Amino acid sequence: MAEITFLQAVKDAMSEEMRADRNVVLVGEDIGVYGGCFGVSRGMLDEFGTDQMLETPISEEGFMDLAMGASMVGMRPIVEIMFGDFSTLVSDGLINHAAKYRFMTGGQVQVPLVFRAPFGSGTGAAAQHSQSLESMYTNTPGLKIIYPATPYDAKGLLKSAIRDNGPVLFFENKLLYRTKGEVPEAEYTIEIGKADIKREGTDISIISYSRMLPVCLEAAEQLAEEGINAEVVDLRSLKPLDTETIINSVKKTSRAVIVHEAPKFGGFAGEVVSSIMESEAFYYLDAPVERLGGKEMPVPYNPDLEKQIVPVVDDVVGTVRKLVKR
Amino acid sequence: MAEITFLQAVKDAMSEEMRADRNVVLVGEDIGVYGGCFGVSRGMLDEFGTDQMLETPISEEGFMDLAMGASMVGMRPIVEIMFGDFSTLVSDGLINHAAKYRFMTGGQVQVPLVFRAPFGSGTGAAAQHSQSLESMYTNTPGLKIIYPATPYDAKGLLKSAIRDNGPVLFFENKLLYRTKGEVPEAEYTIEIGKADIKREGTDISIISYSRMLPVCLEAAEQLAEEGINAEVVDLRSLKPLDTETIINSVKKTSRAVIVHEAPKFGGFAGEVVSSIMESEAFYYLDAPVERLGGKEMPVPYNPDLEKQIVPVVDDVVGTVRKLVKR
Amino acid sequence: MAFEFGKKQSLETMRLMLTSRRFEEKVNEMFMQGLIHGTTHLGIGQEALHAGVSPALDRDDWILPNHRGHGHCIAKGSTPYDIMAELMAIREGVCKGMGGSMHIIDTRYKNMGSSGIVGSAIPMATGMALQLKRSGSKNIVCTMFGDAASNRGAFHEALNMASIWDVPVLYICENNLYGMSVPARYAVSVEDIAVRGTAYNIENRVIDGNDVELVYSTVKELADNMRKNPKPFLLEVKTYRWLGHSKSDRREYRTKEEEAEWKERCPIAMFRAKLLERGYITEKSFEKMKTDVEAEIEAATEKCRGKERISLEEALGYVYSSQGDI
Amino acid sequence: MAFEFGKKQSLETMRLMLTSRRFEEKVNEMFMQGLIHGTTHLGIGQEALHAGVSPALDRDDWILPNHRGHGHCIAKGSTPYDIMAELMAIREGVCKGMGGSMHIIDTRYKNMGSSGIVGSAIPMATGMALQLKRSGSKNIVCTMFGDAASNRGAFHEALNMASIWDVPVLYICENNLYGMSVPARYAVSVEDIAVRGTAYNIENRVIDGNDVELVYSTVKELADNMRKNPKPFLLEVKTYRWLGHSKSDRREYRTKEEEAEWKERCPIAMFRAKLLERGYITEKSFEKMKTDVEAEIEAATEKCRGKERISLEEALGYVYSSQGDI
Ligand SMILES: Cc1ncc(C[n+]2csc(CCOP(=O)(O)OP(=O)(O)O)c2C)c(N)n1
Ligand SMILES: Cc1ncc(C[n+]2csc(CCOP(=O)(O)OP(=O)(O)O)c2C)c(N)n1
Ligand SMILES: [Mg+2]
Ligand SMILES: [Mg+2]
Repeated sequence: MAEITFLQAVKDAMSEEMRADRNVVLVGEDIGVYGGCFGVSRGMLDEFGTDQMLETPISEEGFMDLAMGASMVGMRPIVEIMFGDFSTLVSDGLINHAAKYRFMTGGQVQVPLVFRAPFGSGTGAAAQHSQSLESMYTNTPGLKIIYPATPYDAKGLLKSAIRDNGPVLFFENKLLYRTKGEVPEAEYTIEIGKADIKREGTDISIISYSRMLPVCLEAAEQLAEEGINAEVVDLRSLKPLDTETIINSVKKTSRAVIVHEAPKFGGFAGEVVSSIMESEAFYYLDAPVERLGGKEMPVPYNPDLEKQIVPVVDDVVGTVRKLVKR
Repeated sequence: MAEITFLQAVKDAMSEEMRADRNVVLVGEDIGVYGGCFGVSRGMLDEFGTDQMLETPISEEGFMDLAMGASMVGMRPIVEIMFGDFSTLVSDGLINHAAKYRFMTGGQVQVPLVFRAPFGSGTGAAAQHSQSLESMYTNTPGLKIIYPATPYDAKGLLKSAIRDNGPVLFFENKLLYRTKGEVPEAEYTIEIGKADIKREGTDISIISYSRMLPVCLEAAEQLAEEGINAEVVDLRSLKPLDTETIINSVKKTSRAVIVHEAPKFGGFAGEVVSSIMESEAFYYLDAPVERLGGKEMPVPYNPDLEKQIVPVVDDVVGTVRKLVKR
Repeated sequence: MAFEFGKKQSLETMRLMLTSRRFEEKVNEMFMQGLIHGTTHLGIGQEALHAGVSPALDRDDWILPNHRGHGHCIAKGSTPYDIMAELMAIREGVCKGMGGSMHIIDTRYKNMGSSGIVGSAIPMATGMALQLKRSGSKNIVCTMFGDAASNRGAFHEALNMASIWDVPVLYICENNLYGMSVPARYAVSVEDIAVRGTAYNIENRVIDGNDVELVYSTVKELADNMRKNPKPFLLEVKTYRWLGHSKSDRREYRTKEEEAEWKERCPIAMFRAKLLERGYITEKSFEKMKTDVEAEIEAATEKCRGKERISLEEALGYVYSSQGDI
Repeated sequence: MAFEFGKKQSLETMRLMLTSRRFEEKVNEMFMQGLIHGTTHLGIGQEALHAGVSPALDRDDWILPNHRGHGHCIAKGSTPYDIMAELMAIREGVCKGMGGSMHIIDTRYKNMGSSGIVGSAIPMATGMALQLKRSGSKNIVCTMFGDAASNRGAFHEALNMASIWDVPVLYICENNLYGMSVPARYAVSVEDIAVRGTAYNIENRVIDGNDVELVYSTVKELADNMRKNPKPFLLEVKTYRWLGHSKSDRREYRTKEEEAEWKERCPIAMFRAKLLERGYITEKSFEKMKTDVEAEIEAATEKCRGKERISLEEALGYVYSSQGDI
């Protein structure tokens, strides 16, 4: 096992799949010589050339629809959108086209397309370059949605996404790019739709994904010192959602808190809360399930405030303490 | 009080506000001579002329951004998008611009803009003309979102939306357009963010909005015959959400079901479930809160299937029976 | 001198035009009788395009007509029954009854159909052609769209990409003078939409869209050049739709005189006159052809009676991708 | 013969160019020292635009520069302190520290700033100009955007609407040959972006963007015409940005030779030579002006020290609209 960064894991997953299949094509802005806005594709142009590296004009809606069209006749595009915030510009391609064409055509076509985008706050990029927009897509039948938190998961899940014959959204948190983790040299994939218990525990289920996972793991360590043994569930995929793992964890711990970066109101946590409420786990609850999410505001440029709008370790610790006391 | 249609109520609200303020301008496709795709603005061109009736090319993204720009310097545009499904094309204008500009500018500007769109299935218009896309917007701080169910609410809320100094999304269900209801001749408005109890009851809270409201009311009548006295809560506004009314109702009935047309997974019901879970109402629950939503599929053209994918009276009745038995 | 069909092709072409005309008349009748639900956009008056475009292409060239495309679909290979069955939402429809009038997609005949999002098929077609090119195919893609669609940003983004990447895609703008109720002379800032090609360094031309021989010979010339020397072309064809935009259009936005003028230029009547003059048909043989076509359409319609529709379970199977090779 | 500034205006213009240059140098230094967070896009090399555009407009004409707009903001009236304070995210910043470098909006000086969504300010500017026109104002709107932005669909949709409605908006395309790392010669399908105006029947012109007197006199001429005869105009100015696209750009996509050539054409040096020749300045007076400007920028920067930032509570107050007249 080698230690690589999250960024490297994403790059390796793409490179391996592009080597294996010439029809896997990376599509996006400044992905070539520049190597991508965050450097994810640095050096890939040399290996794959312009045939598999399609550098686009600033035409997000257009190249998403273009890739979607190409995907119906043999291409397996990986569409990189420079910032997740700009997914607004491709939401039509994803929601009205990629997600629906197989269905609308009675199964005549498939849309093997991957959407990739960095997202999240914490870089001082302000309101239009820092959002976590999963809720724009989680209510769309036909889409699969992945939010990996570790290099291992990122690589295995991205490879599965590329091999999937349908549209898959893959969101990469900017602050995770430089984080490191063990990744086997040997080829592997991870099934989309399976959560992972990143820390076993008995007293409460802290359920999270992407950048909030390390926050929750650190909170769990602090709680352990107080004798609270938290289980940390990494959803990894939001859609399909692994309700079985969630339910079993909550049945074991009888308490739960869901943590994400997106604003709390209307955020994905509501779906997780409901999945618990609708399952037998509800009858095991010793306390109401809580949600921790971003503050109800756009991401401010002011760095003091930017730090305050997303859940931090203390928030998780405090909430868990309160719930466990109940 | 006169009986008018939902469509007339929307038209009257716009006309009254346009008469009162020349800067209130209706912007959209085929709104002039044609009177709008669903006939909402029929005849308005004669009264208001092209100065207040801006008929646009098929350029949704462009005219939303255009209206947003105009709204910062004095216009109070009502942007009609022909089908709610096309809101994908204006999601950038709504999410990245309208919702954020007041905040990003430190309060220098306001964006008094109303987005209006017909939405929903049941007309045989198939996958790209039948969606209920509220979840694209409910997680966006800065936006207010209204889903009226009656002519009275539609008129009062739309007038408030037009007078609001911020961006407001107003969704009109196509199947409600021809429904009738009492509307006072006298001027009135309804505060955004206030739910309305459309039927008092004691045994369960059926929480819904827009087109699902009449379905829930009919279900309540049937349940009454079985001796189940259901309370029907009409949210009217999704954002801000009137959690107080929800909580008080559930504390009274100790049971709840949330019903909407959008697909269940990732739908807005999750937010309502969570608001109950996080309140004292949780301790009053005698049964888990349930959600009824659309099936996990795009809207099919096949009319037999189209009928089956949204909750119907029997679904509500059945779910309530099950919960009350508990 | 102008291109002329030989006798055999003349008769085939005429039959195709009559089939398109009769098919649309029948669909219109059935709508009036409530035998077809939803909505539809009829191409009566544009038959010279239907019979002139697809027959000029190779069997394996792709087409993407717009929402007014029944005639194109028949011309590319689908039978009237295949399409009528789709409108009747039965299993034997091209999209198993899941797509409907706006989405007649038949991949057997390399017809990727239209998107209900006006203009979005333009970048999709561009992507398909790009993939065909990189996979070494000599086939091209031809997409038809209206005058109003040329105002969509998707048009701009797609044509720019097609130009910089030399994509073999033939853009045919069917300028029928109106987008729904909005006159092109109002909504489109240029007289000839073809000139928009100059903004992308794309060759372009304007022709009479009601002269089937001109349409056919032009498309053939352009398609053949494109095979030898792959690059996009923008062809504008001037034509007129006789009926309303869709059902429930009172056509108040145009004059009876204008309609009469264009009916004078009926593509079928004009071609008929030529064929009589050339002695390829007689009044009698023409009437015979018409009754044969009518009988064919009637038979196709009859055949739909009592046919089964797919089940919810089967439909659910098309929401997400199927795995394995595609 | 070519337009020439008189002495007074020559000195003012030079000072403005030096201020813009020095301001950007200072911002760059501070970034390197980690004194400013987030990212920024510097306009060094484009000072002829900064000093040539806004001064040629009326005080109440609006501007919307793009993300590379510090110099334009200063030229329109904001002081270096106003902007530096924003970059330092303190309360006294133009946007109270909520916007940051990409969003320098200062409505006191009729500067609506840039959108972080490249190209989206184009339709916004168009809407502002439309509202100014309908409210009887004689003022116009001028928006600047890059070569790459002209590939956005928003550009297409906006220019078409501006043309059909005779909107008094001056579109200035700052063609600095690159969009981030992507050369315009690759991504933009035409040599001169100005020709895109013909696709909308919009008059257009290409000029040297490094000749401040030419830029000024051209903008003045166009703006004055536009007041008399309201309609849009597309002006392309050829220029070059000396530094990377943003911090952390290695500029591998262009040659040192190219950079050197353009530095030969430094707008400040060229103008300086003219003024020396005309005897408006001496080596000495020029150096004096430079040191004065440096001192001014230093002072502005100093002034930011230890200034307070707004609180979370205050920020929350800007998320939703405030009511009452605006
Ligand atoms: C993006 C989008 N906007 C609006 C509509 C509604 N609509 C459907 S067809 C149409 C008119 C299209 O006109 P044109 O492109 O000229 O094609 P035509 O109908 O004349 O063949 C409109 C406005 C739509 N389907 N998609
Ligand atoms: C819609 C969108 N796509 C991509 C980006 C990322 N981005 C910011 S600036 C830029 C390049 C813009 O180039 P140009 O328009 O020529 O302006 P310049 O930076 O050269 O002044 C890109 C790709 C963005 N902010 N918005
Ligand atoms: Mg048309
Ligand atoms: Mg540029």
